[in-house]
Amino acid sequence: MKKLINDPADVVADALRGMAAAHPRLRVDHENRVVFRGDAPVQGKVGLVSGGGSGHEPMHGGFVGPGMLDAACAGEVFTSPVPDQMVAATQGVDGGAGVLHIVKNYTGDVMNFEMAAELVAAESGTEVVTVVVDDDVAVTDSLYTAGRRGVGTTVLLEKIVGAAAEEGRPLAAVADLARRIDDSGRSMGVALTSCTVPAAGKPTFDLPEGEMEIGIGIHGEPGRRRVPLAPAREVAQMLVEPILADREFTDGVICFVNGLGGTPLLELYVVYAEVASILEKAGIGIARSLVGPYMTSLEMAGCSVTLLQADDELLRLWDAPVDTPGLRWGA
Amino acid sequence: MKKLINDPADVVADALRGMAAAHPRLRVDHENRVVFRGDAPVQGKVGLVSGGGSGHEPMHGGFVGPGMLDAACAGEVFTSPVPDQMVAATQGVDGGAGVLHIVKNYTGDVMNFEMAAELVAAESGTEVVTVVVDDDVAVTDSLYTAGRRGVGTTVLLEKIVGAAAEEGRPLAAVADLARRIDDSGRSMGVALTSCTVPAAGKPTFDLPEGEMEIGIGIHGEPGRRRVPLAPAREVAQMLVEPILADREFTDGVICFVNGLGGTPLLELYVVYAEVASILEKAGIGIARSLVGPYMTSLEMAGCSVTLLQADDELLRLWDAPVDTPGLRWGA
Amino acid sequence: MNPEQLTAWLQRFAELVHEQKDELTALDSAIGDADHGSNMDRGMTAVVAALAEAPPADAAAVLKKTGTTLVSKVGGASGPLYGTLFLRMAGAADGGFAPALRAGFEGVLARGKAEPGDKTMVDALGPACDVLDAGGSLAEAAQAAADGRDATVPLVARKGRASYLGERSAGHADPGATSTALLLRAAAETLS
Amino acid sequence: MNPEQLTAWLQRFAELVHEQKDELTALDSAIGDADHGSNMDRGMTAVVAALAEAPPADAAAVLKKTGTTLVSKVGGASGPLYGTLFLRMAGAADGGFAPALRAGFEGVLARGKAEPGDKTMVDALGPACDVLDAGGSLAEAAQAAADGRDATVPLVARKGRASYLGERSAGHADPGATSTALLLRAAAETLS
Ligand SMILES: Nc1ncnc2c1ncn2[C@@H]1O[C@H](COP(=O)(O)OP(=O)(O)O)[C@@H](O)[C@H]1O
Ligand SMILES: Nc1ncnc2c1ncn2[C@@H]1O[C@H](COP(=O)(O)OP(=O)(O)O)[C@@H](O)[C@H]1O
Ligand SMILES: [Mg+2]
Ligand SMILES: [Mg+2]
Ligand SMILES: [Mg+2]
Ligand SMILES: [Mg+2]
Repeated sequence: MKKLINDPADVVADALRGMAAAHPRLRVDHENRVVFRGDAPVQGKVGLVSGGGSGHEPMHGGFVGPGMLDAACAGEVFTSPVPDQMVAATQGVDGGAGVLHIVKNYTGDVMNFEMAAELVAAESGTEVVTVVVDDDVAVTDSLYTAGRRGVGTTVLLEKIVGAAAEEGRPLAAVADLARRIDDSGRSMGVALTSCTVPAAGKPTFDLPEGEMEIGIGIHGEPGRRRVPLAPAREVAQMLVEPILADREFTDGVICFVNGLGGTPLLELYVVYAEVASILEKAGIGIARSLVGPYMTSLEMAGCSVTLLQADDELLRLWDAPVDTPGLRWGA
Repeated sequence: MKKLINDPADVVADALRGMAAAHPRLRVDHENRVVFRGDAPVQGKVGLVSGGGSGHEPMHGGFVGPGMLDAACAGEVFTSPVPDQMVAATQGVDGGAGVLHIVKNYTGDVMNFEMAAELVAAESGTEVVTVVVDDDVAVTDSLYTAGRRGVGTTVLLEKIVGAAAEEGRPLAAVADLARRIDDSGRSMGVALTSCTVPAAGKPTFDLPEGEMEIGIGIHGEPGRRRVPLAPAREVAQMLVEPILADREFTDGVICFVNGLGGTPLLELYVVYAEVASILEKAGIGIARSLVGPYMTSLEMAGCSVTLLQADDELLRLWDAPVDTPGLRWGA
Repeated sequence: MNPEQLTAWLQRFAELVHEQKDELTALDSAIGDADHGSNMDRGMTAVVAALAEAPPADAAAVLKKTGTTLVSKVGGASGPLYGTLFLRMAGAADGGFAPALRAGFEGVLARGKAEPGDKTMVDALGPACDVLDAGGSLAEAAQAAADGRDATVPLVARKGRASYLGERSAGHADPGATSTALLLRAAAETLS
Repeated sequence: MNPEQLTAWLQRFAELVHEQKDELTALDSAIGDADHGSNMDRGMTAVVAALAEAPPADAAAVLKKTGTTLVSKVGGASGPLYGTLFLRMAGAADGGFAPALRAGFEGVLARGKAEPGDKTMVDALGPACDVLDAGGSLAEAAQAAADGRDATVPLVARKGRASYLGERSAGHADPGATSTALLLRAAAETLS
């Protein structure tokens, strides 16, 4: 294992020290491993809390700031944070207008956020609404699974819902918007190499030269199927096709080509070009795009494609100012 | 070789198609492989042109836009662009106030930009001034080398000089500022793995498990020495020490921890934490910071540290709005 | 059940988890995300430390401290599930080990909504409870848990992270069922 | 020198470069950035195509087209250097091959500012020019270039990318000297 870390057991704590040092406008609660907006709680604004296992940076801690999240809980690598963290985050961002929990659909995340919500309900008057993101079309049959995983749409959702909360919308409206976005987004990923969890010390899976894993998640969990390595043109097709088969998309989508950590931006643009040309042929115009490593899986090589059906409202909120370490414009 | 590409020979052209599709406010000259600001040439503004081999994205094409570069020439992977491209870029950004060429100090880049400047001088009245960036302290003795390589300071320089040009400063002043920044910045890098040049098809060098290469460049060219893998704390020391030995730094630096492509952001923050604590002990306050993969070496795992001695003027220009795919704030 | 016995049980479980940490993680690498070993090890190390720091006065307090520590230290799926197991056991501690474990098991079912055969820790815990309820020994319960773990090998996962693999999840033991088998083995070694 | 002969020379050089592409890149991997083979192959493929598309009428035009094509297609260090070599040869084409090559060599020195012994293409080109100037044959010049290439092995690079390695650059042949040896070998095979 080759990593720029100290002790594998300290990697999350060490990285949070780095975040605190690099971003003075954030406030890091090291005890609870929560990254807060420096000015949290913002009075009268719905507080947005997310979180999950570490190893996906910049998600979620890098998406904390005006126009996006109010707080993010950092779990161990690929391990959902614990309820105590979520309670601390929720209490720390409660500006009187309630708190939205944005939870990616993984059993651990769902259960821990559930317990946190129970604890908050028992202890305080803070109103909490939970929205679960489940946009991964690689998981076909949700009857026999824990449901679809939450992947790329999460990033777009946190940005758009963040703008809506910033506008002062009430909790119910913010939660409705979040559900609508989850409903409108679909993703699919591919891995060319495995990642290595620091505490495990070796690659999670073995992916021989010449093979790739289609339908990969963001935790090194195996995907839908293993196929021979193919040109970017065909890979793009393998990712976009199941997305388009799963939901109808019309003109005006947000197209997000996400790097999983080990794939250079050069290649992400190659993939983006192929995705854009597939969409063009399908008559689906791209209204906005995002290309880069925003929801990573440690050093895994690969990418995911997310399409989000947008409309004027979503685009306006997408374009609204955001000021976080990972996503920033208009501010 | 595992890459999300089509034909290795097409990777640069394909990626430029992706950039053009993803960033409608840029204009890409596919024939000449030049990325332009959509509104170039900006009348009365000094035009800033840079460029270099591809494989370092977002540098340089991702740094084109208001507040930074006016045009960037994309060479083949790790190969300097050719004079024709630089001539096209120079002519395309000439708004009547002259053009600055920002050249990283590599023999190929220097010679090609030199030939381009000769061609421009022969063909047109455009005034061109060239500034060479050479900030890599890994290269110790410049008497017996091609001089120090241009690395991390380039990113900071392009941002700061971009802001100065945007203010309407004349060519001579912009060039002076650029030289002052080159003089004030120092960098040092480390690689944990090699990169693989697409056309070569295999890793440039062999770096066994348990070893790292200190003083690496950004092209997979070997570094200063090979040493056993060490904790981030010690790696940070190995990078910062030669920087501090090479130039005096006082309070108020810009501290840039750059990812070389294959190292996750999580680890970059771990390194940043260590760098910050070394600087704190040395009494060198950090005024601004940048953490992320901004000047990459394909999928190489590793990082570089750059310190730039700032002052009020540099910080004001650093904070000024910038609106590019790779670096964006205030806009 | 006295607090010292329970503490010995948990210490032994912690030991076994620590010893088998890499194996648990390897199982989780095959059908999950390669963290079950470190999750359980982190949690049980914290449990042992918490129990040593302020030894609880009664059995219920030992179980409660164990449950809350796991909930606050583990995360992932196993944190809430094992945490709930011990918290529910604490609530039913008065009736002895078998009913307490049954109550814990019901807590796991309520929290995780898995059914037997879904290839989860339920498949090791359920058979162990059945043996104990039928008057079997802890050694027999431990064997039932181990058999339950082995029986997960051919199953296709329908809950948790392994369910994303569909058919590809067959052929590997479930990591949570494997750690649960260790829990019962520790019980047989310390509580008999 | 007639244009057909020169074209044959350049075709043969292109062939050799194409055959040895991986070897040139491997040398550049050891002490550089792993692109010399693809750089030269891209450039010479373009040269052959350009000469075929519109065969130039005289020797100077062949050399000029070769130089401008290399300058616009190669990039890196070898683009300007090989480009300058042929452009300067074009300017001195009237005097025959040996003086033209000498002029090209001087162009390379002026452009790259390397000195003999700096472990560059200069170390292959210089000895070849010396042999020709002394009245030696092309075969002898090719041998001198090959010897010059071999002599770069123990040298410590002082110019170009390899210079960053310092002492570690010793023990490998210089890629540019190696491609230059091929250039002279092609000359011996086609121009004698
Ligand atoms: N819904 C569920 N009900 C019961 N057990 C479950 C459920 N989901 C997961 N598990 C158990 O949790 C184990 C995985 O735990 P762990 O790896 O620590 O968490 P995570 O899956 O979040 O990474 C699985 O092997 C399985 O036994
Ligand atoms: N200053 C110089 N003078 C002469 N030849 C040089 C000089 N710098 C580099 N070279 C030659 O160029 C070769 C490298 O070419 P290439 O790999 O194509 O370009 P780059 O070094 O830009 O990647 C070296 O092996 C060397 O022979
Ligand atoms: Mg996990
Ligand atoms: Mg090169
Ligand atoms: Mg797991
Ligand atoms: Mg080279």
